[in-house]
Amino acid sequence: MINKHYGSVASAVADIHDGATVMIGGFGEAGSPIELIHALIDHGAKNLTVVNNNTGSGHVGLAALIENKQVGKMICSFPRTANSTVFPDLYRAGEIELELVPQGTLAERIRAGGAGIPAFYTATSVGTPLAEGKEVRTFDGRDYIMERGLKADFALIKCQQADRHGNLIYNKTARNFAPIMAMAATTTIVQAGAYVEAGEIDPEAVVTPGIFVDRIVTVAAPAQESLLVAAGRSYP
Amino acid sequence: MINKHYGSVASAVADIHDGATVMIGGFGEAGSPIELIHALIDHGAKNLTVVNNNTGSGHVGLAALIENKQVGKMICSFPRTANSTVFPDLYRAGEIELELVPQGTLAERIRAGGAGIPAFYTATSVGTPLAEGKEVRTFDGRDYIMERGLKADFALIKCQQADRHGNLIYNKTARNFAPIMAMAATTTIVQAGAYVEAGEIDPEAVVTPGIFVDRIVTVAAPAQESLLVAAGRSYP
Amino acid sequence: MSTESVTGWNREAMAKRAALDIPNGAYVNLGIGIPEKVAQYVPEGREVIYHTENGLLGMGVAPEPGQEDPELINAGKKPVTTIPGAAFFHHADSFAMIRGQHIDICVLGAMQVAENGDLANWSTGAPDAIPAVGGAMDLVAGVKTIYVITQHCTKDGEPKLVSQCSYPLTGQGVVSRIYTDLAVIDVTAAGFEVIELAPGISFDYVQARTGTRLIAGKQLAA
Amino acid sequence: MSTESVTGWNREAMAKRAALDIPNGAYVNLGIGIPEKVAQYVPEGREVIYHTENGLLGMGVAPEPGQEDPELINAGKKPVTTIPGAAFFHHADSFAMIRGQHIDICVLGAMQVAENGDLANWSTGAPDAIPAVGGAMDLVAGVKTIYVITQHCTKDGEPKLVSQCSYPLTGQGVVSRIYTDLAVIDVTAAGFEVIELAPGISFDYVQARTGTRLIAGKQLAA
Repeated sequence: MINKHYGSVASAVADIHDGATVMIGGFGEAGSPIELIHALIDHGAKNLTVVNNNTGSGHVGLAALIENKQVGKMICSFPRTANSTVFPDLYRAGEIELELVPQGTLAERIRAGGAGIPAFYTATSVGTPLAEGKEVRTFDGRDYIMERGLKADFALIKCQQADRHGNLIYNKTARNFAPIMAMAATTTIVQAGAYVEAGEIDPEAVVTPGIFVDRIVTVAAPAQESLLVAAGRSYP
Repeated sequence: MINKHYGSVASAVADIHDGATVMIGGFGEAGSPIELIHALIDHGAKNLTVVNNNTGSGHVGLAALIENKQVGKMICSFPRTANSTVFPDLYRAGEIELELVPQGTLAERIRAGGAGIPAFYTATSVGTPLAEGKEVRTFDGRDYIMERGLKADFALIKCQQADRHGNLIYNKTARNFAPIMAMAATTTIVQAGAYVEAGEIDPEAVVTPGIFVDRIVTVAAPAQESLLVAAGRSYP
Repeated sequence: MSTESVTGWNREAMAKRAALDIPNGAYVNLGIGIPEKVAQYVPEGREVIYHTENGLLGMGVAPEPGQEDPELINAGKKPVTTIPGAAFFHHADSFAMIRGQHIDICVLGAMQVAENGDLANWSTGAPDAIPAVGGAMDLVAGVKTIYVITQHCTKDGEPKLVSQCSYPLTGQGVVSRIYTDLAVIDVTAAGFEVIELAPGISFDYVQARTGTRLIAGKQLAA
Repeated sequence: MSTESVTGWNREAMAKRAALDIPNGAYVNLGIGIPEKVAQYVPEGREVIYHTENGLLGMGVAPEPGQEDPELINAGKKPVTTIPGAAFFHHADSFAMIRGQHIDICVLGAMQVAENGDLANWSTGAPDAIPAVGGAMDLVAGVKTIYVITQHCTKDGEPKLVSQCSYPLTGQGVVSRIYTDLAVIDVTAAGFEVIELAPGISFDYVQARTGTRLIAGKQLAA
């Protein structure tokens, strides 16, 4: 029998090692696997390279992971938020590295990593500072730059419902980076709002097929990041 | 009001021009838009470059289009079938060109064409005759070849249900190439088993978002290719 | 160079003017700020589908207070709604729509636009700034038509329409048309061409507030 | 070189032997022919998920006669069924699973296998043949572990296990293990290593029917 279900967020993240590359789903708070991130804070792995579109809000979730000095490098498209100075402060102090990637290039690099594509060409960022040092090549009269696929040791993502085989469906715009991160990571760890038997998700409506999912933890009532931030909460 | 609905397959394909590149959905008969193909035979456009995984069966559908001498070049992965000599005969006679592409490379080239990626690298076919003449490049110690994105002037595809905005859902393995061909074509023409008002397809379960769809024709009871072939039918 | 006595278009009027150029059936991505306002002014009878790069086509208006869903947001991370016929998808598919030239129109803000269509709207290049680009570079490289809505000058009165951008670029030669508080200006092979002036605004007034030579469009003579 | 008096494993036994090497929870793609038979012999208690490259994970057994659905087929274009927990997806996603090394095991047929793991199974290179490759090159380049099931020799008695393939390659250095009617053979850095012999088959018998030197595995001594 296939059993990908873990009893706790702690056990699901227990082997994330120092120096690991960790993709974390979510666009802002939508889709952010906050319970898995907090488990990673408890676990304490250090010098992580974290891939996320942003750098978190307030002092919970991803911002708390950064504040806890567990992240050596962020790969993201938009490290500024209206309500967090955690990343900016560390960045200005030279205590965290930043690889800034245009959002669509970030998404495509992750998808390429998951699809076995080591590199591809894109017109995005040609002629801008973000293209500096990158190979430029002309196809059919237009300039493109080469970008590399991006893989990770682990992905932490959140979904609406998971079945026993690891098939996932999401909720609205909380889907965002999760399906491609699940593809790009060696070990994909999912916090699911509900866990059901195989066959309860319509095969036509599966968004992430179970082949991309390694571990599932049920988190039936996940915290809402913006409420924690509004309440001035911090983690741990 | 957005209205992508056409009254007939004939009107939907009427502007396909001689020399056009036409992607045709389907893997064998599953997903083959046979009514649209037959309309294209009636229409008569010549010297087409056709992209499909195969070359059709019997003397109907894609095989009939080829037999009718409308196809100058096939781009496909598997031009042999157990029950058709149409393509082999023309190919041996030097009357049709073949670009043979591994199936996954074909799929990825189509997806790249639709996603604005002019070229990418893949390990598929390295060291084989299909890599001859292609750029080889080493990433992280492994050899890859460069493959180009593939676009089309038109895509002809079949779906289960389309809504007024052009959102599509498919039936089982009839999905195959249709979603990526819809992305890669300038004009995507769909034969839909059912046409419904916007809102009747669950936004979480849409497979092809309407942005990729230009024309919809309702074909409520499409012919089944294998039955036509078994009955010895030919078109026109 | 005082602008006190001459107001030109306000933010609403700028959005309203841009909205006239959104055709029926267009797939449109609207940037944060004034561009967001365009949606509410699209003329009646036109059905426009809004894309937000975080994975939604068919974005609707802002929800009623109390109806917000933290998992239904736009690229600016504000709560939104969906229209009938909406579709959700993941980020790679969303940017395939952008990069693959499937989005018809994107309306964005700007820090500077050059007469060759270069756009700078993501960074001042200040050494202590936290660089953040989001999807801006993808949008300008991939969307078929890029419109800019911006105040004609900065708060300090510096022209934003210039001969060459001094800020780091977002994209090269990407802007088609600019809607400012003073005028509507096309980017042409010959340079900036003023095709419409705000009420009470003269061509010379606009020229005086622009960092490069303007061309008077034929339309202005009418 | 008559084989009349010595039969080795038949097609069912070859599939059965290969099935022993499919672990619980594996994601597996089975080629057309004998490889397809592997599914029915996976030992009880193991749950295996079958992938077919035309867009399905969770492929089940062949349907009952009369229950065939022309839109539910496998890569060989034969009718199949789905198991609970199946998922459909498009071709690019399907080959992302393959190319991205998400499929654990692929079992394929072969025309030739070389001692360095090169595989030829798509073309004889005959000038009048219609070339057709399908997904074979993608599978061997992308799947983590490639197993081959094949008769040890061709119908004409020519060895299929060779020092170097004379047919056009499907992939370089891709095969891990070969199940023939005579033996189970691993591809190692040192060459072909026989790890198991069919009942009544001697190492020398296999060697005599192989186009390159075989290594006798430790297991044979037991």
